[in-house]
Amino acid sequence: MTTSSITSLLIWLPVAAAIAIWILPLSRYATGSLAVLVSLVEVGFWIEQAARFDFGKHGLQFSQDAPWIKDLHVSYHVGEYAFSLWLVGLTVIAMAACTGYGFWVGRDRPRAYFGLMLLLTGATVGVFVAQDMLLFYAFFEAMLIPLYILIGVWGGAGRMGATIKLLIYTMAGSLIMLAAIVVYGLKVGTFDLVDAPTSTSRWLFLGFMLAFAIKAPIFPFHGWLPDAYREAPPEVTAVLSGVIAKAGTYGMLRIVLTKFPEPSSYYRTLVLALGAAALVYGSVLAFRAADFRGVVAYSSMAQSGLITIGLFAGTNLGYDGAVLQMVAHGLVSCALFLVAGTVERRTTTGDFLRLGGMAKGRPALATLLMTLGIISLAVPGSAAFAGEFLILAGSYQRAWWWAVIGASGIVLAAMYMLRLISAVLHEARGPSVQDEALDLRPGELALVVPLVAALLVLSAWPAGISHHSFAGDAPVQAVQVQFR
Amino acid sequence: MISGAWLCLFAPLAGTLLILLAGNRIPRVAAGWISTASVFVAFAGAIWSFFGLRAQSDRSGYLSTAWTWLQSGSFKVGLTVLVDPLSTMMMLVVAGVGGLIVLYSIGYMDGDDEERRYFAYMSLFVFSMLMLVEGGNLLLLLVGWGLVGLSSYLLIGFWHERPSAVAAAKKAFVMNAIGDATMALSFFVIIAHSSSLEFGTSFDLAGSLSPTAINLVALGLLGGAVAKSAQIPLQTWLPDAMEGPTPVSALIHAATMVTAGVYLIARTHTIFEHARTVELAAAGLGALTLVVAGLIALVQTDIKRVIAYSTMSQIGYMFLGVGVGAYANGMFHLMTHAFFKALLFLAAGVLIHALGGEQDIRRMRGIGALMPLTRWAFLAGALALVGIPPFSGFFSKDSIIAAALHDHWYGALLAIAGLVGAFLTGLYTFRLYFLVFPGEPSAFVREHLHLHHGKEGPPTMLLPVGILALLAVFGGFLQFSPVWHPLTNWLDPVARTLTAAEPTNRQEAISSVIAVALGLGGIGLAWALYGRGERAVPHVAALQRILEHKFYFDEAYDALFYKPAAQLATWLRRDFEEPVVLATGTDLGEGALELGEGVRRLQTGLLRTYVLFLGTGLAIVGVIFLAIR
Amino acid sequence: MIHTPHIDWFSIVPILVLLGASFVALLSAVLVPAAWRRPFAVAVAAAGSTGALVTAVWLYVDSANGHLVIADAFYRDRWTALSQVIILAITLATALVGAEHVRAHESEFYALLLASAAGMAFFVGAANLMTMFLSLEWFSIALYVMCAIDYDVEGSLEAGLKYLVIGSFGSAALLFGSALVYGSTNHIGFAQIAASASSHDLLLVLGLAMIIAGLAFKSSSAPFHMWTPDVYQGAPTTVTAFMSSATKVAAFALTFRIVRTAFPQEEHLWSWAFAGIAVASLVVGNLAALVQKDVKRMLAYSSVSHAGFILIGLSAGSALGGRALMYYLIPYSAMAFGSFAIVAVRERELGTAVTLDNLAGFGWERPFLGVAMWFFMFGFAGLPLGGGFVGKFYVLSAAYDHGWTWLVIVGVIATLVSLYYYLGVVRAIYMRPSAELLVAGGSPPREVLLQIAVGAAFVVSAGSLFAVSPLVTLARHAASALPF
Amino acid sequence: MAGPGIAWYLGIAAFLFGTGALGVLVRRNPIIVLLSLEIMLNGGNLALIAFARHAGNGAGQIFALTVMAVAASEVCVGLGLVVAIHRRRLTLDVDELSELRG
Amino acid sequence: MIVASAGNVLVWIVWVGAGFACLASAAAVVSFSNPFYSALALIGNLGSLAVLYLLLSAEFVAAAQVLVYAGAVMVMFLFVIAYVGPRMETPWAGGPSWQSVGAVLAAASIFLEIIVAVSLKAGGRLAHSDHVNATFGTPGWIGRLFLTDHLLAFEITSIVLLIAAVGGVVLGSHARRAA
Repeated sequence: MTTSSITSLLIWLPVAAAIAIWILPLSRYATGSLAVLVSLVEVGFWIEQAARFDFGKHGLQFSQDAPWIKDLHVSYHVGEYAFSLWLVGLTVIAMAACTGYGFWVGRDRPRAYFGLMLLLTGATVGVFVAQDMLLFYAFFEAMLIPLYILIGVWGGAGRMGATIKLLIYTMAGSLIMLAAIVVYGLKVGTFDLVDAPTSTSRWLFLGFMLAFAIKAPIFPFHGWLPDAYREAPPEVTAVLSGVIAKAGTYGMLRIVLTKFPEPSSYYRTLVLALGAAALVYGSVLAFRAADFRGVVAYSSMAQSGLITIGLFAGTNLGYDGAVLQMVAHGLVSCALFLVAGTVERRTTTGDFLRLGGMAKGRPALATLLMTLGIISLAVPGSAAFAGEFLILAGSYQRAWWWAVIGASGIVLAAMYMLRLISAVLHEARGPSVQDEALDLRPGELALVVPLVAALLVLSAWPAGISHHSFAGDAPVQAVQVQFR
Repeated sequence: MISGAWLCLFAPLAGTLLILLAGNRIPRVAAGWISTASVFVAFAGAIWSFFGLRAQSDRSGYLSTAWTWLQSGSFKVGLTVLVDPLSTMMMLVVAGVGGLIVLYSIGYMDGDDEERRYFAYMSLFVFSMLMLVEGGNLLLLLVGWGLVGLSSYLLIGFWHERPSAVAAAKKAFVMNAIGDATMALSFFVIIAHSSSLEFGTSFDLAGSLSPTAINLVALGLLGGAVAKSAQIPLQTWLPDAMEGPTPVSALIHAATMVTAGVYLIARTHTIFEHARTVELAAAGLGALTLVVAGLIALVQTDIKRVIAYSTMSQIGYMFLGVGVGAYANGMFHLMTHAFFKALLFLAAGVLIHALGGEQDIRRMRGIGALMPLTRWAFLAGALALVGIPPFSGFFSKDSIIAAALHDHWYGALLAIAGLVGAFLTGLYTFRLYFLVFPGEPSAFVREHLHLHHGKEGPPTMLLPVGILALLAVFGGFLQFSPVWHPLTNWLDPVARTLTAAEPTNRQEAISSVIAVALGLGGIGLAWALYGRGERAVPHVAALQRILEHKFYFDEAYDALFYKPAAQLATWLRRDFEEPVVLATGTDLGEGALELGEGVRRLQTGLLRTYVLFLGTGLAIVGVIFLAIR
Repeated sequence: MIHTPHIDWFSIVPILVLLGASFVALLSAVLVPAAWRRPFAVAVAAAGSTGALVTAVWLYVDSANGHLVIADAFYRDRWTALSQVIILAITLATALVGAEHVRAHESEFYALLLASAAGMAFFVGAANLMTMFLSLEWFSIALYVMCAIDYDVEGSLEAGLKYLVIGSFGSAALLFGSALVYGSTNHIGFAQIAASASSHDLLLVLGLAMIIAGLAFKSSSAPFHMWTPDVYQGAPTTVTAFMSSATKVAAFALTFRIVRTAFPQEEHLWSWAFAGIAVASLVVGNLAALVQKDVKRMLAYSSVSHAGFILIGLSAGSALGGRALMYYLIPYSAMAFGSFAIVAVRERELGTAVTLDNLAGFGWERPFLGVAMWFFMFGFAGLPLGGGFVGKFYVLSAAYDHGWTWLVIVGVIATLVSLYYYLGVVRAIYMRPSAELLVAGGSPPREVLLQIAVGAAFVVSAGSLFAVSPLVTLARHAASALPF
Repeated sequence: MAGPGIAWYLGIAAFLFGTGALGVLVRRNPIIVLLSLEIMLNGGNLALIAFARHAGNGAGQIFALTVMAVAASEVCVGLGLVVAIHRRRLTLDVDELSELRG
Repeated sequence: MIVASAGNVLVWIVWVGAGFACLASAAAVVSFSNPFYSALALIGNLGSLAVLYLLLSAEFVAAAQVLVYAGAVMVMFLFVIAYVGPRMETPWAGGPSWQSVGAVLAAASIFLEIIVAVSLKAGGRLAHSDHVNATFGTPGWIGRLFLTDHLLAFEITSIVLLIAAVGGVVLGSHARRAA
């Protein structure tokens, strides 16, 4: 088990930068560029990691272990498995784009804003690399702190209610998880995720599962989702649905399925049913949602449901597909929300009744939105398609009806995504769309195009992730041996 | 040979990217030429691989993998192209006809302010179609399958200011998505059993699967084929798809994409042969469609829609053919149909172009006098369509009917349907012809017709029309079933015609004679009814209403699927999401706040109350302690 | 000839230093000219508490094996010393804050402050019922006066009288309880009580009940908390800051000592009693805090709920519980003190009571204090920002370790509820437009000393998240002084 | 020992404690509240002294003496407050002192 | 023997008298509407307590009781009452409120708890107290204890008193300023 501090660097560099930004009296411009620079450096570090990562090898890599709370055997233990590597990548890339977006639109109170964005980066990376339950929990909660301020200060009109809802809902889950962590950790005598043996306690399973089900979110724990996604500033929504939501599904993979095999199989049908419900329900509501963000919000709920299905199918294809889909959907929804932001900046609204006809004379916007739309509806050949295909193929091996429900999800996805595209881009010009509303500016292209490019690369080679997410690409065994 | 295939596959994609990246740095017309060039390069590649394959002794097929596209554990799918007789044939048709049509578009789309986008989409479509036919495994086939659906969506909705166009595009995509879904499901069955989607392994697997499983697989594939090829019950999107520019209709909705279903069945015939009932069901659907579409075509007044319905009906023939197992005949008809149907569309396009976008046949009367070339070209196409010897349709269509005959009563039924279809074809085709071309030019025509520098159209349009006309006339001689049949031999290694579908020469002869006779009868009736141009539609009130409503398919689907779904969505939003899911948290919060108010009311501010609490607490603790000890 | 007992002067040096300083401060009222009075008194107080702090640390180092001193009336051990260190640090901070916030009777104020600190420092080391009772009165009486000292503050006198009456009632109960215990065992020394107690003796049990009630009053745990909101609100904010942190430390430190040392046989009684009181405090404190508008009052209720948390650890009664208790007190008192100090600043800016409404925009006007407040609030709420998180984790662990999973659940739910009002403060200082209210007196005063104090609190509460193990080691050594 | 046993004295002590508590609980005049507190403390004192007699060691009596001093100090501060309140507003009624509430 | 029994009877009589006075005066304190009378009643209460202390052979405490309480403290009370003026207040005015009912219940239950504890115990160790020698409770003995076993308590008491004095001054000066 190679020990290396690069993982810690990924976590703490942005935090340090955030503190620096808060302390130093930098100008607006300097602040923004520093933040963007740091987030790009993060991407650089990650690329370095990905290059050095040994996908054949079992067990943790780039790990680091130091005692934190000795007498309760809690430690600062971080490290990466292949699938965490991909999620970390998703995080740093998405955060870079979103920080850049904040810089581009020139958020007021820049020092506070960028500091929080960097803090969010660090915390989110921490979630994906933490290998100690309490540390995981700490980062899991720490994500909420900057989110709360970011939404509450820079959000829309209804931000107050939205933030409270977001925090109360997610904390409700994660505090139950804290109780579960305390019980589990003290029972087995360690809080280390690598060392901790599996448990057969169904209560603990539910404790953990609830937290992740709310975070993902899957039906019916999504009460916080519509408001938060609608009221948050677009780049924060992008992070929220692109990255933060993945923390929930990641948790299912890293903790629930790994540490609670017996309860997982006991509750499998229930969870699969909830996932399927989320998929269908989310898609149906997305089809009726009245505005841009509403559609994408509910669609990400549907996607979370799909990923959950893939994970709990408990088959090789399901696991691989789930990881692939986490990354693919992360990128696509992040980019979609950023585009939503650009649209809202031009029209001051996301309401379909007031939008339309934006394709005329705005080729860049049209092309990007179209591309993202068709990728997110999983047109065959796209990365999202690859992910969904694997997930559904895997779930078919569990039981045929899951695959059928999932397939119906594909059709629904086509319906709501096309509705979104045509409502924004096509038909007559909407009342809020001015003729002089510009096409995407170079700055905006510089933010969205890389994400799209990443998606296209992924579409050209989904095996890059699906085949490199678990040591030896044998997920089921990997989970059985708890990735050791 | 393999390199030819790769070249063929990626040249159009390169064209797309080139146009996309160049953006408005290049003049519009340049985009058209780039696209045309890319497709013709693809055609060259197709020819290259064709001759390459011909040179081989073993033609059972050659795979070449660029890289592993998708892999999970033992399940592994490569980005693979397959070069075998079937794919090369399709490559030739797609790239060839495609090239001509793209070339034609340069003239047709001239002046549209989004030409670049148009040609980018066209190249993208050709790429997708080639991916479909060259894909070396089922998953890549599905990828191509989806991508053609996508580009069809993009091109139908090309004029996106038109709500009708956008709606049609969405309809087309969603209906195809249903097909994609069923195909995906059938693939899941295969994966579950063999954890592979290679053609070879899958086909070997077919034999070992349980009847249910194999039937399910075949059904899934059939679903895809039906959706893509606009066969009943998933046919309703095709007529609406005519909202797209005419060349698009010619390329996608006549020559290539819509016939993909036929290709699919031919490609996966092994599976279908193990699920014979499903295969025959396909034939049945084809028969049904060809009759129904023929009937509907009788009352259409939009020139493109008439042709569109005839397309449906012709694809019905192809399904019939491949359904009964006459794969070669099916493919043969696919090819000839690509020629003459593209020709018809392009000719119609010339008219529409000349009339400034007018598509109503009732106003075009007598245009033939002013546009002789187009008239002759259209006539050639029409005769080929009806299947009058020696035009190409005759050779391909009649062999299908004949092939059907063999399969006792069911076959007979199919054959009869085919013959009825032949009659209808004659009727509606020449209804169209007689209504549009002969006679004195109508006032409308004289008023709106504006010729292109005195000619009927720019050379970029006329040239393809001419070439296709020749192909439509002579293309059929490629194969004359009883006498010589190179195509059948060529396809033999991959899609051997079932013995059940090999008609005797007598059957061939009889069916041909009857079919031709019926076709001529149809033409005659058309002349009798419409020759003098007094009326445009038959007035048999009841029949007419049903036909004009296309047998109420749209209405039925609207009532059965769309409305309930929309209702469900609205209901969920209004009666579940908002009052239950979204409200729960808030309600709990308010409950807590009310409790808080209660506690707050205890805090009276009165000293005595506080002391009372203190004393009470003391008393209670004391009592409990004394009680428990 | 009378043989006076041997006196270990060193063991009471901190107290003597404080008393000396107190006298000097008092004398300054008459000897120092009015102009110099404030700086002089502040200097004396700072010097005195610093000196005492140093000696207390020294005592901690030097008292590895605890023992009784001065005729067995006082414990010289690490439990005493650590509690003293915390109390004295708070005293020092109070002195700094007071420098800018005490408006009348500076000399007397500091004299009383130091005197009460001395009383607490003695209280935590008290070794028999009499010294316990006397030192309790010692610092209580000083506090009564301090509450009422600033007669300009609205309701200050009312607070004083309420505190006095209820306090005297409580100490009367404590007295009677002591009498009963004395009567049942013939001894007043803690150790001797344990030694000679005939277990399950009625008088002893009833006495224990009364003692618990008296002490629970001091630590303001429900239902003995009723005075807390009124007094905290009415008293000068500086005093409130001191009370809310120091008094709790003293009360809990002694409570744990007495139940462990004098009543080990009755553990089955007091652990249940503390559990019950804890639940009551959590319920009452959190629910009442939800609906408060006045920030001081809200914080008062929050301190009630935190008393509940600390009692969870206390009810475990184990060594782990002792550690949890001591650890919890460190970040808690830092956060409590800091938040009240910040409220004091706002109070002075506005010249009126601080409510959630007139707190609006504070965060942007005073960036440092805003960040600190944000930090304290999230720390209170138990988010992993500051040691409050680890503290909660510790007490919950202790409860589970004691076999009380239900108590873990209660604590978790209470935390969830508490989230609402803590977030409310953050919302007020950052997310509300501050346009409508003009800050009294133009640019806010700089208040260097206060900012230093708040900064120190900030550092402590933040540092205690990272430096858990060292602090826990301190706490462990402290707890090892008690019999388990 | 002569006379009634300790229990009887304790009975009186308990009564004093209870009565004092009652006084604090029902009276509104702060001065009388303070008086009642004195009664409670005296109840404690009596109990201490009785136990001291019973145990035969001096701790109880010492305790009682110190309690007297403490009681005196409480009274001193209490009466100081009363005077201050009286000077600021005339009504001497603890029920009037309810600005801080809720 | 007879003397002893006579002394015993005498003790009983004194005890009954003092005890009754004690209870009565305590009840009076909390029930008089005039604080002035309450204060006087408290003096009586303290006096009777002093007698009980004597019976419990705590001479010094008894003396201190009279001096400190009945002397100093009560004088303070009377001064303040005279200063703020006796303000009438009828304790049970307005019939039983939930407040007063609760008050009675709480006080009574506390009282009963103690009684129960004591009486159940009385059968046991409380029954017979061991004999004490003559010096028990004498001033000298007390003083010795204060300087030896309870030195610290002694010191603290002085500190408490001092703080109280300071407090009194501070609060008093309120009044001065307010005036």
